[in-house]
Amino acid sequence: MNLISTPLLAQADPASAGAAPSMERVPTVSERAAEALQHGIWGAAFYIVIGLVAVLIVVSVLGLVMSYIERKVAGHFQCRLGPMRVGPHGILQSLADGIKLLFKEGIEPGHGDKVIFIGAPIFSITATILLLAIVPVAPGIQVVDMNVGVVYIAAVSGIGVMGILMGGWSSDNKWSLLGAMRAGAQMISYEISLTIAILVVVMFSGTLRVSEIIESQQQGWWIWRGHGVAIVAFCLYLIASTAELNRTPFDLPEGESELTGGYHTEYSGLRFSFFFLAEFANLFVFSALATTFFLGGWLPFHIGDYEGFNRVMDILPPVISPLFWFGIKCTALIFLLMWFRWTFPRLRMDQLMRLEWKVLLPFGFANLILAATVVLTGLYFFPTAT
Amino acid sequence: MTVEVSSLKELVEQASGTSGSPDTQEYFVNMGPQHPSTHGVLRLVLKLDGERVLRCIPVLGYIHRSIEKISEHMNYMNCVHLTDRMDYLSSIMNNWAVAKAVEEAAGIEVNDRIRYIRTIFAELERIQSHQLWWGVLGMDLGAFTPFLYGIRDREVLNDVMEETIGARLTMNYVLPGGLMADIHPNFVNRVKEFIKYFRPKLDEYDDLLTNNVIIQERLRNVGVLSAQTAVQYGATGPVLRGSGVAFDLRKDHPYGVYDQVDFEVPVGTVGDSWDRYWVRVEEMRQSLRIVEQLLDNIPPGDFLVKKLNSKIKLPEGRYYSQLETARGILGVFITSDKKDEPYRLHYRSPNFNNLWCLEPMIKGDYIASLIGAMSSLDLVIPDIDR
Amino acid sequence: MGIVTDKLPGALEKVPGGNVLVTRFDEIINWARANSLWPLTFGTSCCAIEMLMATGGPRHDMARFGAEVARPSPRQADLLILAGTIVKRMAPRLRTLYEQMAEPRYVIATGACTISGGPFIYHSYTTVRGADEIIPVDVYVPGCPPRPEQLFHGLLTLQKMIKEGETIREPGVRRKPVISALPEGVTMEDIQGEMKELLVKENVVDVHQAVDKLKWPSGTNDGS
Amino acid sequence: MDRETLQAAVCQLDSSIRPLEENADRAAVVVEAAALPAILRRLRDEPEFSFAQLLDHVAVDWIDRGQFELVYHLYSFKHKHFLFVSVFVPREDPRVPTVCRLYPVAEWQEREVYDLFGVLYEDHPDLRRLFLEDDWIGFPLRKDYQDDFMLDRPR
Repeated sequence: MNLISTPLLAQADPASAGAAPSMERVPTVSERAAEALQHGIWGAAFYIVIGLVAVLIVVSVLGLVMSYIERKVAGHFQCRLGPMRVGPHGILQSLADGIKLLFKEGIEPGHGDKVIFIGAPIFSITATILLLAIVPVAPGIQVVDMNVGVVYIAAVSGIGVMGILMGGWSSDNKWSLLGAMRAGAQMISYEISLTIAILVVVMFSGTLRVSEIIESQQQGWWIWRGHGVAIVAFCLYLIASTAELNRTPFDLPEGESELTGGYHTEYSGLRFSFFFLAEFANLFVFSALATTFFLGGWLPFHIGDYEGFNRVMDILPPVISPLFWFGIKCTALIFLLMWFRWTFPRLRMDQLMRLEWKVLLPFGFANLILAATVVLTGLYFFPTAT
Repeated sequence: MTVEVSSLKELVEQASGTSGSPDTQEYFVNMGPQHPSTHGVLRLVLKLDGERVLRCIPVLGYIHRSIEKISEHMNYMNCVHLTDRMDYLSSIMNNWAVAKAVEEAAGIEVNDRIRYIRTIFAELERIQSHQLWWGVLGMDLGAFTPFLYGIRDREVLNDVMEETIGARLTMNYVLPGGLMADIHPNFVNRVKEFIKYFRPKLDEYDDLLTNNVIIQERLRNVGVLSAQTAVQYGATGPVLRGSGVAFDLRKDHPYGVYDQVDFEVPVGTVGDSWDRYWVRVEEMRQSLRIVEQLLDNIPPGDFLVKKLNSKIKLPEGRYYSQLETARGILGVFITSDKKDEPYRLHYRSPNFNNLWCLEPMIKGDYIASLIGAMSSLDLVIPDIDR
Repeated sequence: MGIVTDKLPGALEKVPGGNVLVTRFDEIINWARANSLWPLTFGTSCCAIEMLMATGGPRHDMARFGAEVARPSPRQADLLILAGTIVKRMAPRLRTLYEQMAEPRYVIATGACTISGGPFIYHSYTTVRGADEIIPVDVYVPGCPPRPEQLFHGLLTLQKMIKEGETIREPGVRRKPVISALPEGVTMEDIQGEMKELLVKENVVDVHQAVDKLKWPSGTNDGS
Repeated sequence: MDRETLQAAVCQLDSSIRPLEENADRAAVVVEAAALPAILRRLRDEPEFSFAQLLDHVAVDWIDRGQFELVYHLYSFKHKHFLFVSVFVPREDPRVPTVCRLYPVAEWQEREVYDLFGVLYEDHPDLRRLFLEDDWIGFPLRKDYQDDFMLDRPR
């Protein structure tokens, strides 16, 4: 029966799981920690600290770099220059913003719920950090690589909305509350589309582990190997992730012109910067995940068995190659999301809901069924090349 | 018969007593005086049910500078400069309105050159005002880039006007009896250059906003104002024309040299925000047409026909003159008692009357629609409050 | 009110007892604060067009100074650019807005109205004569309305003030408010004297003389 | 219809309407306060006039005569003509029936006049101050308004 040849069932066989990737598997930070734990607690602690510090550094650096890029990109979209004065071409601008926010007074609203108010930004940034842990940058440069990675992503990304809801609720401000309620409705709705879009790739690759999803794209990225199905899924993913990120055209929770500041109206100083950081780090995370699922993660551009072409693509040394390919794909996606932001106006709440429940969701399900058909019949490009 | 005088507090308390269904709570929200999309310091007290606007009570006076009282202690020449600060986006037209009233009262006949130049500047300023409105509308609907495009083109026009007038915003160019200064020798050529520059830009505007699906979704069938309501609520200018009433002082009671030029008055059909948007964008094209026709035919002559005298006295009586600014009819009501200061000077400001269309337009609609509808009214708050 | 042309009055006071490390630290914080002035979107009238819209526009581009992140919420704003007349009814709201802003907060008063009441001083029953009657003002930018360049001068003056003024250990210790954008060598007395002279002059102008004076030096003036 | 004909035609409408004696640059008539709504209704509804829009409502404080003059400025889209309708009310007890049932915009125009002149509009649905705070004392555009805050221009 030809069903055996599909990756979905092939994955069920534990023996073939490890054999499939051509490259040798590099252990992630958490795996190293687990290995070190057998020899003593200090080795494990060392790796845990490395992982934590790395994630924290990555979050703060991402916040700085992304906000700088965003302001520069916005500037050039709008026929102006953007930050210019702080450092050459203003590269220290976000550093100055960061230090300023760090030393700015943090105000707590008098009648608000203080505990929740303080907790909300922490929730928000925690969700981002947890998500960052699973982002595969290059073989081994990944904090955790769990076997249920995709489920983990779907679960953890829901925490972010919790932070926003808490922030809006505890601010004792009607605009904040409106923003938070909008955020809740919007993010929970769009999470469905997001997950459905990812499920298409899970079906194709037959695994929930993100590193294996990348390995399954050795023959070519899913976005073009999966015919139109993957492209539709990719578009769904982009739209849904823009909504998840609360960026224009889905920036209703913040909606400056409507709700002054939305859920973070009452936040100042460091707490506001947490929301700010989470937003920009999330931008990276969602682009990185799109890269992972649809664009082959750290893998170079390969076409099936065309050895010559593939070798040209592999020309970079193996240490730089994954970082280069991951970086370039991720940057392109981030730029695309910024392009959206500086072009589109905002949707209205009812239009937003209509788009999700009446357009994206039916499309997503239809696409999912189509994807299942494609997988079962092995219609996609190079189905048996692995 | 006793007359009851109420206060805002009583009104709100009265209204909050009546609640709808038992499981929802209606609440009041202050929008403004400091709110990014009230274009200044308009305050709207909104009664909301969720996101639906049940009542919208505009509260004015946050920029009531008592211009009418000050004018009673000023001579007619000085009154002109205060009008710059009312509707600062159509300052030349405001100047002209006062100048026209004084000229008609004092029996001063201005020459053709003055009339031509006044008309050209009024039309240029109409374009300028609409450019800013276009950008701000985009910003209110969540697209930030149109705002900067609008400002960019506004600056180009500003340069042209600044060369002659010397000011960027409060022009104070038109005086009773003529103009402040003659046009710059370069003026004609630079305006021609501007027209050549701006025509393609108008198409770019269409690409960016007019043809955008989201903008159309946000504006169509939102804030519908029937022709009857518009007339009853005293709307004039593009608001009235958007509702399908082809009333334009430039056509119906021509002043300046509008009777010698060929132009069309764009009129909407439905009366929704989209029609008002379209009317204004089309007005920019018509203004370009008017300027083009006049530019080559400016007759020679003096730019002042009457001695500038701050002690100018008007004969006793009531004088009313009105003209079409970028927002509607500006009326100037002068009551003179043979002194050099007006006994009473009243401005019929277009925004004041247009504002009241807001509540019938958006009752029962979403907050987001309120923002769009308010933006399509193109309010300038200092003109409302005076 | 001191008059500042280019250099601010007085040198930077070294805080007694502060060692090099702490002073350096202060400098870094002040550098950050000076370079990250997020304005509040607050404009009451005409000046708002010039101060918040034209300065943010492509021609002038406030973003170059890192000041384009206009926050609609006062909690996140550092800089209150007062653009436009403040009237009695707005005054308590302005005070509230100022108090809602998180420390450190700075205020630039732009335009004649916010400095003194401008053209609305006399016979007005509502106009507040100067925003500094309500909130402390750091920098005054005169003009009606000031040009965007003038605002930038004010902004740079404020940056200078921040870099040399208040420290994290002594919050609230600031320089005296300054008037920005006066050319070098011109004092307030000169301007007042000149204005008096102008006011004393007869208010009647001979039209033919005026026309001759206002004619453009070259060109035919017939518009063709 | 030119100015004089219009003025004469409006005066024929009712015996209580008479032309304005002072100089005005368009057709102007004076009516009694009590008869105002009825006359405005006829002016609005009769096809001969069809003054559909109330452009403006102005009050003038004639302190020497002890009167407020309330000017209603009407416009007809159909015939494209303007009309001033003036009502004189005593300064001590300024009362006039509201016309906001006829012209909804009058609701706010009348509030403005109430705010600045203290003219009371009978049967007005929502008579509040418009520009000034609810607890403001006095009516600032009256000629005899005094205020500690106001400054006189130095001469």
